[in-house]
Amino acid sequence: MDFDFSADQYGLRDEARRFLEKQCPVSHVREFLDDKAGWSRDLWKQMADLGWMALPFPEQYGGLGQSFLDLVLLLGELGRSLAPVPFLSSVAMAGQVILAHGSEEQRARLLPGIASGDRIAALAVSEQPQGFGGTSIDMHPTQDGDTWHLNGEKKYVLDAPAADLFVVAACVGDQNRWFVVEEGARVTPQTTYDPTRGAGSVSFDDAVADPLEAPFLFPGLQLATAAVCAEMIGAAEKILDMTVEYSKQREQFGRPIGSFQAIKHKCAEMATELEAARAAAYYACWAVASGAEDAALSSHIAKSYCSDQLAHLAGEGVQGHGGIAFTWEHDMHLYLKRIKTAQVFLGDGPYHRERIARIVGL
Amino acid sequence: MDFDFSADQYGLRDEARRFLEKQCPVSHVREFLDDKAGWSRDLWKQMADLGWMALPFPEQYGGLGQSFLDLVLLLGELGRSLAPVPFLSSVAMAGQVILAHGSEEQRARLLPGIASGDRIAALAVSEQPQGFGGTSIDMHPTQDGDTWHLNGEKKYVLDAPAADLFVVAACVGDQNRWFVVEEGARVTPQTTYDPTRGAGSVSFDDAVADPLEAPFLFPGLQLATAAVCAEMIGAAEKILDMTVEYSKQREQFGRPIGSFQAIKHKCAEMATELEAARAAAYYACWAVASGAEDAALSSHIAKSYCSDQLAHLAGEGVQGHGGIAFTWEHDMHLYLKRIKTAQVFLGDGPYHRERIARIVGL
Amino acid sequence: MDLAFSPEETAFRHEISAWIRDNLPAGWGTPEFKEPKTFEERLEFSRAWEKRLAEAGWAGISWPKDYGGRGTTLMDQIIFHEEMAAARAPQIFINFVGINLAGPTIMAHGSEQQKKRYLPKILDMSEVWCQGFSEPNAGSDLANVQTKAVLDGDNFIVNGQKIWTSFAHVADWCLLLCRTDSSVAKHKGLSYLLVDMHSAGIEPRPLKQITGEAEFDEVFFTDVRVPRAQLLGEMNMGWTYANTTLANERGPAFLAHQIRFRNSLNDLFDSAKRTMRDGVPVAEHPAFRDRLARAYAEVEIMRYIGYRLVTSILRNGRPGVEGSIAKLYWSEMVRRFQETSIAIAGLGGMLDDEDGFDGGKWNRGFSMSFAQTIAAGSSEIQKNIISERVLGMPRGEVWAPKPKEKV
Amino acid sequence: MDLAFSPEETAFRHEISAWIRDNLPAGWGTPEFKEPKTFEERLEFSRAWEKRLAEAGWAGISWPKDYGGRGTTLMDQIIFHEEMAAARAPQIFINFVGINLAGPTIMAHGSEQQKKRYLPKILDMSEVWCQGFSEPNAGSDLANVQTKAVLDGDNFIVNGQKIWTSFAHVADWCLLLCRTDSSVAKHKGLSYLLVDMHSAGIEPRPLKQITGEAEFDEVFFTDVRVPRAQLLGEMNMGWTYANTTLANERGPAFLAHQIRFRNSLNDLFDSAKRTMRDGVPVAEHPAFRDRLARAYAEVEIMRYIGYRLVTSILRNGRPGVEGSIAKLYWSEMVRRFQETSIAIAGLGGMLDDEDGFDGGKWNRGFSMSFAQTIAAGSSEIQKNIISERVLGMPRGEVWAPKPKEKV
Repeated sequence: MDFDFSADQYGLRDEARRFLEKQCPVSHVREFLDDKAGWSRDLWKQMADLGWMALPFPEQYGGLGQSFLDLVLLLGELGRSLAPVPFLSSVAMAGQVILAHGSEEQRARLLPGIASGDRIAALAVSEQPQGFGGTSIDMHPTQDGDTWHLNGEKKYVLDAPAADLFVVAACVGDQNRWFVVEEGARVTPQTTYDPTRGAGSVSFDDAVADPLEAPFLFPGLQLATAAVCAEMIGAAEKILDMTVEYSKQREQFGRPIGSFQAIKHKCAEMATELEAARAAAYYACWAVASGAEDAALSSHIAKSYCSDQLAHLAGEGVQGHGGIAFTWEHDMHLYLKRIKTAQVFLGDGPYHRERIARIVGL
Repeated sequence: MDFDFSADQYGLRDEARRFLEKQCPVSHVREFLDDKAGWSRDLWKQMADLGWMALPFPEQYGGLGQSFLDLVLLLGELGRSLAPVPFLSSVAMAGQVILAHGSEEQRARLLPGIASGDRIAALAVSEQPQGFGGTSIDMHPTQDGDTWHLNGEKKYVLDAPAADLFVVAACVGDQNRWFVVEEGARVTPQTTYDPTRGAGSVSFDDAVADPLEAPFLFPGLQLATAAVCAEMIGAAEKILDMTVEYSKQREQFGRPIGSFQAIKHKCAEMATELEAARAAAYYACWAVASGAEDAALSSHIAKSYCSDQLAHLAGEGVQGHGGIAFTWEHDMHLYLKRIKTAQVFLGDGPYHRERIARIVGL
Repeated sequence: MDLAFSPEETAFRHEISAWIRDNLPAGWGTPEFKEPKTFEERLEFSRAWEKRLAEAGWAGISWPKDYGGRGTTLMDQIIFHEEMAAARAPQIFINFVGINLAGPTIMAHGSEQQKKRYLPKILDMSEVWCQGFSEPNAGSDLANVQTKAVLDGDNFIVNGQKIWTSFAHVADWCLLLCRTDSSVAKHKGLSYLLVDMHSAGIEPRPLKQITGEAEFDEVFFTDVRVPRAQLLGEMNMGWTYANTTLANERGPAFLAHQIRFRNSLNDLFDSAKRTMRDGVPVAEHPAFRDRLARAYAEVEIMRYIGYRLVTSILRNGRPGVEGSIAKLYWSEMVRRFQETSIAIAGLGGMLDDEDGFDGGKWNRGFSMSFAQTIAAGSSEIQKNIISERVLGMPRGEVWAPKPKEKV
Repeated sequence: MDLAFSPEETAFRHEISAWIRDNLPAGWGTPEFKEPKTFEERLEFSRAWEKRLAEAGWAGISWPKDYGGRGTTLMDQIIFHEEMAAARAPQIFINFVGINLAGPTIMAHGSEQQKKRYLPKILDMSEVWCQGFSEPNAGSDLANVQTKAVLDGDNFIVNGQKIWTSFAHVADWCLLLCRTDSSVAKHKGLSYLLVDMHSAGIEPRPLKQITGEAEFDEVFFTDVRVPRAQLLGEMNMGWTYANTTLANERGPAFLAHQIRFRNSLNDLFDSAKRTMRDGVPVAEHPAFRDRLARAYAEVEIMRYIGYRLVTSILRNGRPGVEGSIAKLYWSEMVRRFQETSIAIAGLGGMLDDEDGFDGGKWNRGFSMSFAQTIAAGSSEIQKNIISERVLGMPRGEVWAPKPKEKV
C-alpha cells in the first residue's frame, strides 16, 4: 500500500514548477489570450529539450520509458501555470490513446514525432454540445478496400489549432473506436471561453483515417479522462493558494480578511474538496495506468467529482477574492474559466455519474 | 397590492401564541410521545371553545364565516407549538376539501361537526412510500346502484388514529376524485418518526363511500398542500428562534457562540431560507384561497421549496445547537422530525418540481 | 392580503403596454435586428430609447410632478417595469443610476433647491449620473472610504480614487461618497457630494472586466473643486444617506430584476427544449429537468419576495432591513441560475462569442453572475447585516456596521 | 505509488476471510436471525462475538506481541477490517473504545508498566474501556474541561461531570481527561487519568438520545480516589495526548468506517431497486439515480482518502493534520448519505421502527448522522483547524487550538 508519489516524481514536479515559474509566468500566458490559434512554440521547444513529451513513451518509440503515472504531477504543474501548450492533448490524451490502442506499426509510426514534440496530436470526440461518448458519436467512417475515410465534423476539439494529426472517435457498426487522421483535416480555430487554450472544430471531407488496432474507446478514453483530472488538480491547487494568500494580504475592517471565519471556513471547505478531488484523480490515474479492475469506475468517479466540486471550488475562489477577481488584470478569472471548461470536457458530472450508476448496477 | 396579513389576522396569531404557550407547553406535547394513538383531547376542547375549528367555514355550516387565509398564521402557531391535535388534518385539509368539492347537501351534513370539533376528519391519499398523486393512487371504488364502496388500504394517513371520518382519494376511470367514508374504516395506529403526531394506515372492506361532487383532486389538494406549508413555516420559525437564542446563551471559548461568524452566517442563511419559504407559502395560500390563475403552480412551488429548504434549515438548526440537540430532553429533535415528516407528506420536492416542469411546459 | 390589481392599475397596464408595443425601436426583437455590441454602441442605442421613454413621461412614474415626474403610485411604477419586461423592451441602461440611485437619494435628502435643479434633468435625459462608492480599499468595508473632500472657502477640494463606477466617462454628474472628517469613527465622517463630472481634475479610466469588456471605470479625482452648495443634505451624514441609496437599489427595481431573470429563464428553457442529449431534449433529461424546475420556482419566489418588499414600503413608507435578505436571496439565486445555464450550454460553453452556445450569452451571464454576490454588499456582508440587525446576534466581529448606526 | 496488495497480504486476507466465514455467530445474516434490539442485548451479543475474535487473536493485529497483539502490520489490520466488513460480520462494539482509542493512547504515552498492565486485558476482553472527554461546558471548546483531579498524597481526588460517554455503565476503566492545574492556560493544565470505573463515587446515568435509545451516559464523579500511578504519561500533558486519541479515531479505523458505509450504501441500493416510483424502480428514477451515483462516488472517494491517510502513517509514522480534512469530508458525506437514504424511504420515513421503511433503519441513520458533524470535533472546529493548521490562516478567533500547540 503506497498511495503517494515517489521522491523522483516529486523531484520532477519541483523542477517543473521552477522551470514554469521562470519560463511561463502569467505574463507569458497572456500574450496568447487574444489569438484564437496562438500558443507558445518557444515554451514547447524548451519542454521538448527537457524531454517532457518523451517521458511516458517506451524507448523504442523515442520515449524515456517512464509511465503515465510520471505525468500526473507534471500535468498538475501545467495546469497550475496555465501553460499555453498542447501537452495535455498531444502527450497525455492522444499520445496515450495511440500507445494503448495502436498496433506495433502504428505506434512506431506515430509516437516518435509526438515524443519529440515535432508532431502534435489532438483528440477529437464530441459532435454535440450535450451528451458524451456512446450514441452521441455519429460519425461513421466508410470503408473502401483497406482504406477508411471520414466525413463530417468534430467539435470542441481541444488544441485543434495546434495539432498536426487527430485521433478521432468514430462509429463502426455499433462500436466506437479510434481512427488516426494525419492529413486532410480542416481546422477552424474558435473563440474559447478559457482564453489560455485553443480549440476548434475539425471537419473531414473523405479524409483517410487509419483505425487503431484495439477496437474500443476504452481504456484510451479513461487515460485521457484521468489526465484531464490531473491537470485540473494543479489549477485548483493554485486557486486555493491564491485565495489563502490574498486573504492574508487583503485588509478590511482593519484586519486581514483571512482572519474572519467566513473566509477561513470557505478556504477550509475548498481544501477539503481539493483533497477529495486529489485522492480521486490520483487513484484514477493509478487505476487506469495499472489496468486495475476498477479503472473505468474510478475514472468516472474522479471526473464527476473533479467536474462539479472543483468548479464549486473555483467559484468560491472568485468569491473569496471579491471585486478584484472580477477584473481582467487579475489572474483569477483565467483559472475559473480553465476549470469551468474542464468541467464539461470529456463528459460532465451527470454523464460520469450515469456511467457509475450503470457499472454498479443501479 | 397588499401581501401581508391584516391587523385582525395578526391579532389572532398573537392570541393563539399566548394561549398555546400557556395551554400547550412542550411538556404537554411530551405527554403523548409514547402513545401511538394519543392526542390532546383537552386542548382540542379548549380550541373548540375559542372557535378555531369554526373559523374558516361559512356560517350556514356552523362556521364563523372567515376564510382559509385566516387560518394561515394560526396553522403556523400550531406548528410552532407542536400542538398534539388533528387541526391541520380536520380543519385545514379534509374540511377544506369538503368545502371546496362537496355538494350543498354534503357540506351541510359534514361540515358542522368538523366546525364544532365534534367530528374529526382526515385526508387519505397515499398508498405507496414513493410517488404521489396521479397514477400512484390505485384504489378503485366499485359502484352498486347509487352506492359506492371502497376496498383496500391507504397508508401514511396523518391523524388517522384521531379521525372519525376520512376523505379518501380514489380513482374512477382515469380520474382521481374524493370520497367520504363515515363508517367502516379500520385504522391501525402506527409508530411515527415525528412522535408529536399520530398517523396510521386505514383499510376499507366494502366501506360505503360518498363521492364529493366536484370530480377532481384539485383544488382541494392544493388547499391541503398550502396548509401543510403554512404549518411548516411556524415550526421553522421556532427552529430559527431557538437556534439564535441558544447561540446567544451558549458560551464556548469565553464568548457566546452567536458571536462567531460560523454561527452567525448559518443563522443568516436560515433566515433567508425562511423568508423565501414564507413568501412562497403565503403566496400559495393567497393564490389557492382566491382561485388565482397560478394557484396550482404556486402550491407546487411552495411545497417544493418548503420541503427541501426547510428540511435544510432544520438540519442547520440541529448543527447550530451541537450535542444538546442530540438529546431526547431537548426539543430540537421534535422540530427536526416534524419538518422531515412534512417534507415528504403530500409530495416531496422532486414530485412538486415535476409538476412545475409540466405546468410551465418543460 | 390581496395581490390582485385594481381596475385603475389594470387600465394603466393596458396603456403602458400599448405604448411600448407602438414605440419599440424599429426591428427590435426580430431576428434581423442588429443588436448593439460594444459598450459604446449600447450607450448610443440606450440614449435614444430612454429619451423616447422620457419624452412620453415614463421615466419617473412615481416621482412628484414638481420634479418632472408623473406623480402617480409605486404600483404604477412596478406595472411599468413589468410591462417593459413582458414586452422584452430594452432595459434601462444609461439612465439607470440617475433614476434608481441618485434620484431617490436626492429626493430623500436633498434641499428643495437641489431637487428642483437635478431631478427634472434626470427625467428628461439631459443629464446622466454615475455613482462613486467603492474604492480599492473600501469594498466590503465601505465605511473605509478614503477619497477626501476638504473645505477651502466655498469649495470642497476632492482627492482620491473610486472603482466600479458605471458610466463615469459619459456621466455629467456623480453622486460621490467621500470623507469630510477623518477625526471621528470612520462611518461618521462621510458626506455625499454632487460632483460635476466635467470639472477639472477628474479622470475616468475604463476597467477591463472578467468578460473582456469594460462596463465600469476607475475614476481618479485630483484637486477637484466642488462648490459647497453641492453638498447633499448635511455634512457627515453620508453613511446614513448611502444606506438610502443601497435600500433603493433593493426596492421597486427588485421586481424589474425579477422579470429580467424570468425572461432569461424563458430563453434558457427554449435552449433546453431544442438541445438534445441522449436522444431527448435537455429539458426532459434527468440531469436538467429537476434543476430547471427548481430555477423556475426560485425565480417565482423572488417575485413573491418582491411583493413582500413592496408591501412593506407601502405600509411603512420604506423598505426594511429585510432588504438584505432579499439581496442575499436573489444574488445567490442568480449564481445558481447561471451555473445551470452554463451547464445547459454544455460543451458549447467551451466556446464563446459567435462561436459559443447561444452566441456566448450564457458564458457572459455566468462570468457576470459573480458580480451579484460581490457588488452592492457581498453575500458575506449581507449575512453579517442579517445576523446582527435582523436576528440581533452579538457583533463579536467588526465586519458589519454597528447595529446602533442602523437607519 | 502502488495500491496493490503483496502476496503475503493476500494470503492473510484469505486466512481471515475463511476464519470469519467459519466463526460467524450461528444464523447471522440469515432472515431467521434474531438481531439484538436493546442496547443491553447488543452489549451481550457483542461481548460474545468480540471474545471469540479475541481468542482467535484478531483483536490487536498490529499491536506488539509483548502486549498481547499479533505483532504484524498496519496493512494486516486494515485487511482484517476490510474482510470483516466484506463478510458483514458484526461490528466491534463493546471493545471499540479499548481497541481504537484507549489502547493506542496508552501505547503511545503510557509507561512500560502501564502498557503491560492494561493492553493485554483490552485484547483478551477481560476489561472494557470508556472514555471521558466531553463535558456540558466543554464541547467544541474541549480544552475547557472542568472535571478536577487534585493530588492528595498518593491519590488524585476527582470531581466533575462527563457527558457522551459510551459504555460507561459497563466499563471497567475510563480514559479520563481532567484538569490538574487551573492556574495556567486552559489547555496546559489537563492530564489523562486511567480510572477504575468500579471506584466509589462514580455514577453513570443513561442519556436518552434523539432516537429514544440511550447509547451514551452522563458520568458523575464525586470525590473519586485515583492512585497517582494511574496518571498516564506526564502531568499536564493531557491536551497533547488527547490529540493522539483523536488522531487514532481518524486513523486505520477510517477505512473500517468506509466499508461500513459501503455496506449501508449497498443496502440502500437494494431498497432503491425494489421500491417503485412512477412505474420505475427508485434506482432508475430521475429524482434519485444521479444522487445515488453521487453517493457511491463519495463513498469510494472516502476509501481513496483512507489510502492516503494510511500511506501518510506508513511513510511518516503517524497521521498528519490532514486527518481533520478526512474527518470533515466523511462526516459531511455521512450527512448527505443519510439525507439521501431518508429521501428514498419517502413517505415510509413518516413511520418508524417496525412500521417504518426497512424497519426504520434509515430514520435511525438519519437521526444519528448529526452525531458525525458534531461529535469528535464538530465540522466548525475541523474548519478552524484546517484553515489555521493546514492553510496557515491567521487565528483572529479563539475557537481552535493555537497553531503553536500543534502536535
